[in-house]
This record gives sequence, C-alpha cells and structure tokens, in this order.
Amino acid sequence: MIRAAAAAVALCALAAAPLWIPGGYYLNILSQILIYAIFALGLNLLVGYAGLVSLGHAGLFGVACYAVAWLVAAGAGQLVAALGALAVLLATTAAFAVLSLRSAGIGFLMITLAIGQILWGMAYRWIDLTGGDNGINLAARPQPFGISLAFATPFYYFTLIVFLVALASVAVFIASPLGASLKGTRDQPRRMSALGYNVWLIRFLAFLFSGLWSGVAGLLFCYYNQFVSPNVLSLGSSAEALLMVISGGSGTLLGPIAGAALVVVMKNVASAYIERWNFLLGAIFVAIVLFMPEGLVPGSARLGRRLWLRLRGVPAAGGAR
Amino acid sequence: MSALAIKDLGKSFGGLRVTAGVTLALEAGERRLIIGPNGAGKTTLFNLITGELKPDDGAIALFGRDITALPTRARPHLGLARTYQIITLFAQETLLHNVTLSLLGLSPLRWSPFRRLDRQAVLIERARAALASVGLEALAGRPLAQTSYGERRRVEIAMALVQQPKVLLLDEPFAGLSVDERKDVRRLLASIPRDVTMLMIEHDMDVALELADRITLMHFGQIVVEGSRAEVVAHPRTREVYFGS
Amino acid sequence: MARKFGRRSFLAGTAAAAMPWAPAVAGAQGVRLGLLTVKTGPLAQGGLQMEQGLSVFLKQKGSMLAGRPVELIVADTGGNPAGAKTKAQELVERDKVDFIVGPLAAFELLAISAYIEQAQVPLLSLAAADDMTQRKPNSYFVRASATSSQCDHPLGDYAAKEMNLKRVATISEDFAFGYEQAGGFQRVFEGEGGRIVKKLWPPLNTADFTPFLAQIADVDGVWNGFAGANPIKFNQQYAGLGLKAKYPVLGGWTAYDDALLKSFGDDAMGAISAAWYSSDLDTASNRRFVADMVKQYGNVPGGYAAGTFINGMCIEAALEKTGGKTDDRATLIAALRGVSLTDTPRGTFHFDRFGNVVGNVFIRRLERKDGRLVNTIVKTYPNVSQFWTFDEKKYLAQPVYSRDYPPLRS
Amino acid sequence: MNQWLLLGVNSITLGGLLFLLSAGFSLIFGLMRIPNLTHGSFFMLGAYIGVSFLGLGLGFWAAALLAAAAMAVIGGGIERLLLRRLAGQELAQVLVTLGLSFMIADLCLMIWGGDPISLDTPAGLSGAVPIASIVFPAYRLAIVVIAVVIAVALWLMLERTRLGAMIRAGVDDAPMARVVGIRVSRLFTLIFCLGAGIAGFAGVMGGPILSVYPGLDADMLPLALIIVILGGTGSLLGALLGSIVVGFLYNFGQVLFPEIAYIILFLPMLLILLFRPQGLFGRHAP
Repeated sequence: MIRAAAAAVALCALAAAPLWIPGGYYLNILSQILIYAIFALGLNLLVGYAGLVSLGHAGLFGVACYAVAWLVAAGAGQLVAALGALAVLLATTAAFAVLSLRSAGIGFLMITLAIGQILWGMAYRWIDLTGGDNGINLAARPQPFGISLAFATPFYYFTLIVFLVALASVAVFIASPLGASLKGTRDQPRRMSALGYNVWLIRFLAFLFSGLWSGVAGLLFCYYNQFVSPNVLSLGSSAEALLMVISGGSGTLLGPIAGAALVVVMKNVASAYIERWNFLLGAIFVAIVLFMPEGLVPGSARLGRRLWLRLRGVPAAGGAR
Repeated sequence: MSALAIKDLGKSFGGLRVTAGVTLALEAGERRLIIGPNGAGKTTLFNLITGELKPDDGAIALFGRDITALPTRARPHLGLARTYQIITLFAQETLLHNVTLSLLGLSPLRWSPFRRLDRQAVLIERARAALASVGLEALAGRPLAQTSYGERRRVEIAMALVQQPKVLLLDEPFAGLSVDERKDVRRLLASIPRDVTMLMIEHDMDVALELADRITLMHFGQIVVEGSRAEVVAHPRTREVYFGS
Repeated sequence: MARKFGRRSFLAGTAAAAMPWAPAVAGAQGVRLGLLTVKTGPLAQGGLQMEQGLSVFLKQKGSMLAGRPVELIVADTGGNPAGAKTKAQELVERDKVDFIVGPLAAFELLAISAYIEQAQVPLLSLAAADDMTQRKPNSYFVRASATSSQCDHPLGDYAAKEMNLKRVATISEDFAFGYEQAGGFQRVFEGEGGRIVKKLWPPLNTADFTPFLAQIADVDGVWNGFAGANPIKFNQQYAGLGLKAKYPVLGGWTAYDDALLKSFGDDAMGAISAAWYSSDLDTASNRRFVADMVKQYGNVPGGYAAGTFINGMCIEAALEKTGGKTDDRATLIAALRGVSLTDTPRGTFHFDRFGNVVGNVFIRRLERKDGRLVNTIVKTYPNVSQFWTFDEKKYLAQPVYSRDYPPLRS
Repeated sequence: MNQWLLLGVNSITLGGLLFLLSAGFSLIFGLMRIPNLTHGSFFMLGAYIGVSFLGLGLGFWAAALLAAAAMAVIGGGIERLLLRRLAGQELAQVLVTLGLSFMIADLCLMIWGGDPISLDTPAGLSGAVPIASIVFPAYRLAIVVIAVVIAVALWLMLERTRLGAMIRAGVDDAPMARVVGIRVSRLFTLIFCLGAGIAGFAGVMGGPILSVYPGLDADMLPLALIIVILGGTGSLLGALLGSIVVGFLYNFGQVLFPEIAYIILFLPMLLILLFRPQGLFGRHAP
C-alpha cells in the first residue's frame, strides 16, 4: 500500500515537474538525470542482476550516440536514424557480449574495459566516420508525431516517457522467470547449469537488454546535447555510470536512479556553489561505502526501518532477525 | 538397456589421474551405492556424469543415448538430477524460490521475460508440494540463509526430486546430519518411487546399505570391487583398501 | 584572497544555494558576465589561468565597465562537452548572463556552438577550432586569441625564410588542434620552398614520446604543436635523447606558452615559437597586466590568462559603444565585432567578418635572462589574418587542415 | 638501424619504469584480489609529494624514498580504515577506490595547482651514454638498474623470508593460510603499504621522464592494468615480463602500426583476455 502510494506521488511529481520546477534550466537537469537513470538501469541489469561488472558500457552508450548523429548527418530521417542506430547498437552489443562473456568476474571487467577503450580509440581515430575529437553535431532533435522537442518541456516529457518505459520493462523483467534465472546465474552459475539452465544464453540476453537501454540513453543524450564526441565513450564515462549503479544500490530497481541523480546533481548543480565538487563527490562515494555499503537506496531503507523501530520503542537489535 | 552406462571413463588433472577406466552400468530402477576412501574419485565421477567436468576419454550413456559431449545444462532435461555434498543453494532466496528455480530449469517458461514468476500458480504449487514431501512446507517462505544445515540438505533433495528425474545422483545426502535428521532423510529417500534409478555416494554404511541394491568400491580413481553387500564386505580387496593390509 | 572576483560573493552563493531555482537577481544595472572554464581534471591548468586573467581585468576596472557594475559568474565545465553544454545553459537560462567568456577546449566550444547561436549570447572563446570562424561560422562568436593555424602560418614563413630550414618533421597530439596547427605550418613552410618529411601523431594520452622521437632523422628542424602538460614531457624527452643538440625545435603557442616557463628546465632552451600573446611585449597595458598577475597570483601570464583579459577589454569596448546597453543582442554582437583596440597586452588588433582576430603574431626564442626563462620576441608579424596572405575565398574552398591535409609529399 | 636499436633499448627502459608502476598493483591484486583503481593516484600523489620534498631542498633520492614512505603510510591507512571492511565485496571496492581517486586528483589540484611540474634528472645521471651507434639518457638506464634491484629484493623477500612464505601462502589460498595461523589481515596491510610505497617511489622516478601533471593518474592506471593482464596476476615475474612486453609492444607498435596507435596496447590486452586469460606468464586465470 505504502509503496503504491509513494510510487503514485513520485509519478505525479515527475509528471507535474514543469509546473513546480521554475525555468528550463532545472527542467533540463531533470531530463539529464532521467537520461543517466536509463543508462544506469541498463547497466544495473548486468552489474546488479547478472553479477557482471562492466567498465565498458559507455562504449555502447556512445555507439548509439554516434550512430544516430552520423545517420542524421548522412541524410536519414529521424525515425530511420533512430531505428538504424538501435540496429547498430544491438549488433555492437551482441559482439561485445560474445567477446566478454568468455569470462566472468574480474576477467569480464577487464575485457569490457579493453573493448570500451578500443571503441574510444576508434572514435578518436576513425575520423572519416566520427569527426575525431571535433565530434558530430546533430542538426535537430526529432519531432515524434509532429511535436517539436526543441524546448525543455516537451523534451522532458519525451524523456520521461522513455524513462518510464525503461523502468517498467526492467521491473517486469526482474519479476519474470527469466529475471529470476538471471539472478540465479549471478549467485550460483554452476548450479544453474546443473539445473538445466543455459547460463551463457541467459547472460547474453541480459547483456542485449542491458545494451539496449544503455544505447537508448545514448540516443536521448545525443538528442539532448545535439553533439557527440569521443568523450562519451571514455573510461571515465564508463566508470561514472558504474559509480551511479553502485552508489545508488546495485541489484535494486530504484538504486541506479538515485545514483544517477546524485552524480548529475553534484556535477551540474553543486559545482556552481562548491569549487571542489569533485573532491566532495569522491568523499560521498567513500562515505556511502562506510555507512551504507549496499548503496543509497537499500541503505536508507535499512536506516529508515531502524529509526522507525526505535521511534516505536522496539530495540533496534530485535527488529533485525 | 542400462539407465546409466559408463564405459572406460578417465580424467586427469595435470599429471594426476583422478578417474581411470571406470566402467559402470545401472539398470533402470537400480539403487547403487558408491563407497571408497576420501580422494577415491567418487565426486569427480559424479561431476563427469553431470558434465561439470569433461572426461579425457571414455563414454557416458543415459538410457542408451550417448551424452558424453552433451553440455551439463542439457542433461537434466534427459532426466538426470543430482545433489551436492557441499551445499550450493541460493542463500538469499526463500526455500520455495530455491525449489521453484529447480523446477523452472526444466520448463520452457524459464525463457519468459514478461510473465510474473510469482503468479505461476502451477509451478509454485508443485514446488510447494516438493517442499511438503521433505517436510519443509512450513518454512517455504523463509530465506535459506536462516535455515539449519539439515533443512538445507532436505532442500537439496527436494530440488532434485522436483525435477522428477529418471536417474538421481546423491552425493553424501547424510553428511553432517544429526541422528534424528538422518532418520528423516532416510525415510525420504526410501519413499522415492522405485522406478527412479539412484546412484549414491555415502560414508555412513548403516543407513546407506539399507537403501542400496548393489555396492561399488572405488579406490585411486578405479573400481576395485562391485557386487552385493555381502560380496563387497567379504572381498579381500575391500579390507586392503580400508585397512591397508 | 585574490579569488574574490572570481566568484559570486559568499552571500549571493549561499542565498542561491538555499533556493537554487531562484534566478540570481541582477544588480541595479549590472552587466552579467559568465565564464565557462575548467577547474577540475586534467584541463584545469589552463582553466584556472582563464579565471585569473579575467579577475585581474575586473579588478583593474573596479568591477565597473562602461559605467555599469559587473557581476562575474564562474562555471566549471569539468572539461567535457556535455558539461560545457549544461553550464552554458546554466549561465544563459538561470543566470541570464549578457556575455560568455570561454570555454577552453575546442570540443567544448563545438558542443555549445549551435546553442549559443540560438540563445543569441555573445561568446568570447579561446578555443581554437579553425572552422568556428571559417567553414562553420557562428554569428555570436568572437575570438580575440587565434585559430589553431593562425600562429603557425607565420611560423612556417619564419622557418623557411629566416631560419632557412629545408626539411622539417612535425609532431603533435593526434587530434584536431594538432592537425590544424601542423597543417598551417606545413602549407606556408612548403609554399616558401621547405618540405615536411615526416608527420608524427602520438595519441593524446601518450606517456613516452620516445618511439615517435626515434623516427626523427635526416631533418633540419622539428616542429611541435603540443598543449597542456605534454610540452614539458616532450622537451624533457627530446633533449634527453640528444635530439635538441642536432635539430632546432619550433612550436605553436601552447607548446611554449609563457605560463609554462616556470615548469620548463633547460631542456626547452632555444626553442622558437609563434604566439599571439607574449608577456615580453612592451605595451602599457601588458606591463600592468603582467605586474598584476605576478602580484596577485605569482604567475607570469600566458595565453589563457591574457586571452580572458583581452576578452574583458573587448567587452568593455563594446559596452562603451552601446552606452552600456545589452538588451539588443544584434547591436551588441555588432559592437563587439566592431571593436578595434590599440593598447592591449597583445598590441593592436581588430576582428574580421567572421569574428576572428586580425592582429600580431610574435616569433619568440626561449632564453634564460637574469636566471629565469623568458620568451624573447625576435620578430613580429603584424595584422595576421586567419587566412594568412591567402585569398579568403580560395582558402575556404579547401578542406580544413586535417591529419592527411595537406598531404605529405612523396 | 639506429632507430630500431633506440626502440629496443627504450623498450627495456620503459619496461623498467612500468615494472615499478605495476609491481605494487600486481602484489595487491594477487594477494588481496582487489582491483586497486587508486593505483594511478598513488603513482601521481607519490610524484607530487616527491616534488614537495625536493622543494624543501632534499636530494632526489632522499625525496624519492621519503615519498615512498609517505605513500606507504597513506596506503596502509586506506587499507586499515576502508578496504579492510570490504573483503570479497568487489562492487564496494570499485566504489571506494574510484571515490578515493577522485579525491586524490582534486586534492593534488588544490595543493600543487594545475601547472605541470618537471623534476630535474638527479645529478650525475643527466648525461647520455653511448650504446653502439646511439646515445641514450643515462637516467633511463639507471631506472632499469633500479627496477632490477627492486625486483630482486622483492623476489628475495617473497622466496627467502618467512614473511614471503606467508605472503605466498596467502596468495595461493587465503582461508588456508588463516587456518595455519598466518595473520592474513596484518599481511594485507603490509602488502598494501608495500604496493603503495613502490607506486609512490615509481611516481618520483618517473618524474624526470613524464613530469607531474593533473591527469597523470588516469594515464598510468590503464598501463598497470594492461601489464597485469598480459603478465598474469599475482606473480612478480609476471609483472616484470609483462612490463617488458608492454615496453616492446608500445615502442615497436607505435612505429610499425601508427594507424592503431590509440589501441596499440588495448588490442593485445583484449586478445590475451580472450585466448589466454591466465596471461602470458601466469598459471591461473584471474
């Protein structure tokens, strides 16, 4: 009940954001949070639910970014460009997955890092295609059903719809038999094989799903900035997305969203007031590990429960087990 | 036709031969006990049968079908199930979820990304029934991490049984259990339908012998003696293996 | 602290922090100046100097330009394109600035170019991307520093005519700023009879340049276009391999920027460089600027600080023309592009029709004087246009300088 | 001809410097299974601390050793206060080591400013040494000597001392080492001190070649990762051979394959991960 009510309130607040957030600037920040939240939701499918830590996901985010910008620049219509970009993205993701799923654990992390760096290097050097560090400009945002997304409010709603679809799809997936299978492969991969599951294929499908949302976020990012350069594929970008997932709470539905909000707000809003915001962001990550190692969302829930019990006079220890 | 037929199976780790020329045939419905000192290669044999290890040479057949090259994941679908000596379950999940996962492993439903697992009534009822059959129905909703060792052993067995295997491999099902728990598990194993072929590793001869039709003694990765209880006990090689004389 | 002009006053900051969405209230008739710079990460070196230069300028003016008080709002882009875009939006939409100074890097500038055109806010950037004032111009853009290739055209001329070099190898980071600088040098140098025999392109994050330096042989000189922290590394390694004794070295403005002089050892001595600013220049405003920079920050200024200082002068001159008014953006940008100044730290300059500077380029030699390193001006090329002496139309008809253009002659 | 000789010599000297960078990373990774993403920051912070010691008028070697000591203390503190609690929690380790690297990078910017700082080559090593038909900086050759000395010292410690035996036992099987009474937790702190100390020392040693600048951390960390992947994890010999292989790949790769300069190290790293996950010289996959 409480959950449903909270979800309804959050949904209303998001839907009414243009009313209570004055000014396009902060609405744009909110759009950015949603874009990164989609990215983090996608990455979390691997990191949190498959137990596969990727340090190369910015590569997928970036490939979609470049593909749509390139296709539009080459004269394709927006819809064709978006679909084409998704096709390119899925092909890249499939190759990425086939290579990296040869390993798990640290090996997986290192392979994804290497592939990510190779994609980044290609963005710099394959100048004919990518424009090198000058990047590619996207002439205009798309106009779905004739609605212009040029301004902050319509773009925000467009992003919000995509975000809600992403969130719903991830929620459905996690509750599905396939989602349960994925979590099983995270906890006991060998046992899962012995139970009749195709661990590799389950991971592969999760990778595709993860790549899909990472790439959709890349598309939105390209529409938002109307510009793409190698920076989006850098190791720093991959690390940033991973930090969002872990700091918010990996393997939880809402964690990545909280992590995305934390990083975007620190980078773009707090940095206007705090000169050493980068230090502060690092310190927040360290503090999260110290005080809520499971991440912001599950950690706050745990602290909140303890506080609630204490307020009601129940000894804290008694509430736990 | 044998339910499970193993022919000349060999496996080495580096220079160490852990299984050598093992040949074994189980008739349908047979209950076979494997005994042998630690390091005799019993669990390795199980891992070879399930495919978790790849044999260097030899062949494994299930009901006449050669499964030597078949991946591990395909074997449960042919009716092969096993339990583990070292418990490898899903510690954060409930008992019911553990058994449901086992059941789901054989169901095409496992590929569905859309349906809700917690609404698959048929599946869940079967899992619940399996838990009831091992006497754990009351604990169905409890996370596995909060159960006792004996309860987990029974979950292991429930997970194997729920797959309705034709051939069941049991790796030390009585290990680490109390006297009372042993009785429970013994009753449980005795109640398994007679048409299920069973291969069991066990050190506790007293309980195991009651369940077994025939006994195979392994030593240094090889089969030393095979026969009825009396034959094996009486065999001089058995003494040699266990008493070193 | 000398930084007090660098940011909003503490009070304003906290008030805004309490109500972050409240657009900061402009002072009575305040002119609002936004600085897009980089204060975190690897690019912070130039970014911090940009802030220092503009702060020194505003302090000299008592924070009053054309009779109006000036409020400076500093935004840290973090040195990436998306950050630049968001911070540009912050300055335009939340802080309602009248001018933006910055950003630093070309990829930041390119990321916000379309937005600036649409928002109609005059932008004064140091980023050098040639095409921003050539093939893809922006009508709200003004560049008082130089295009990437602008200083290297005269350097090519100087290398061929005055140094009599015949065969030169070029080495620069493998990205657009490197290509455009090297292209400019090559075109003029080869036009005057010289020949580029090898072009080397180490990737941006190269730790050791030795594999590239090992390929240099049989030349009269080596031109480099490094930027950021790489010039220090390059000159250390170049000298360490004994190449400095064999082949004289030339460089663009970022390679031997005056702000780097305190970081160089003797390794860089004798280097010939071309720059649009030199702290050695003897003009009244430059003497004062250098003195103030040394006094307030202990730094001899280089191009980054001088660039924003000069941008401040341009803004002041434009405001004086419009009578302090900033509302009519078309008039404002026209006034800004019409600015023509004589006494500036870089001497006389004006803007061309694309908003790019036409002004001095100094050829300097790095020497030790009174125990410290200085770039001594050995020749001044006055009124250098971004098109050098080429015909503008023909110039624009050719592609922008790139890795393979002009091609290496075989 | 000269070019190839120069590249060959430089491959070995660069390998020496890279060994100093990666030895600590490899030890920490091998024993504690922690992918220490702060390692590049240790290298950079060590170099900056060395700069400050040099500024106090200390000699080059004294500054390098003191920087190493300071980094050992800092590294030990990080292990005691933070990583200690996170055994086996890979995600939390990634979060905390990356968080620390953000903090260290910004701290260096605050304290030492953004300008690059060059370290003077120590007196006596500033000249060049003729090798056949080329001349080569004496300092770079000295780095090889130092790398060899440190490699031998580490090897002796690992193979010939009781401490080394305990470390080896810990690398092979930490739970078993605990059972036989080795205080693994103290061992971890010690290894972290050692790893951070060597990284800090390497930062100062690299100063006269690389200089010190913001972003040095991010330039170095991937190199340490590549070396450990190529050489194989947890073995000193692996780190040494991996460093030399990277030295050769880097030097000859940049010249022979300029078109793929950006990925000249990551491509081999990927191939090794795919086809020989235990590394060129390692025994176990990571």
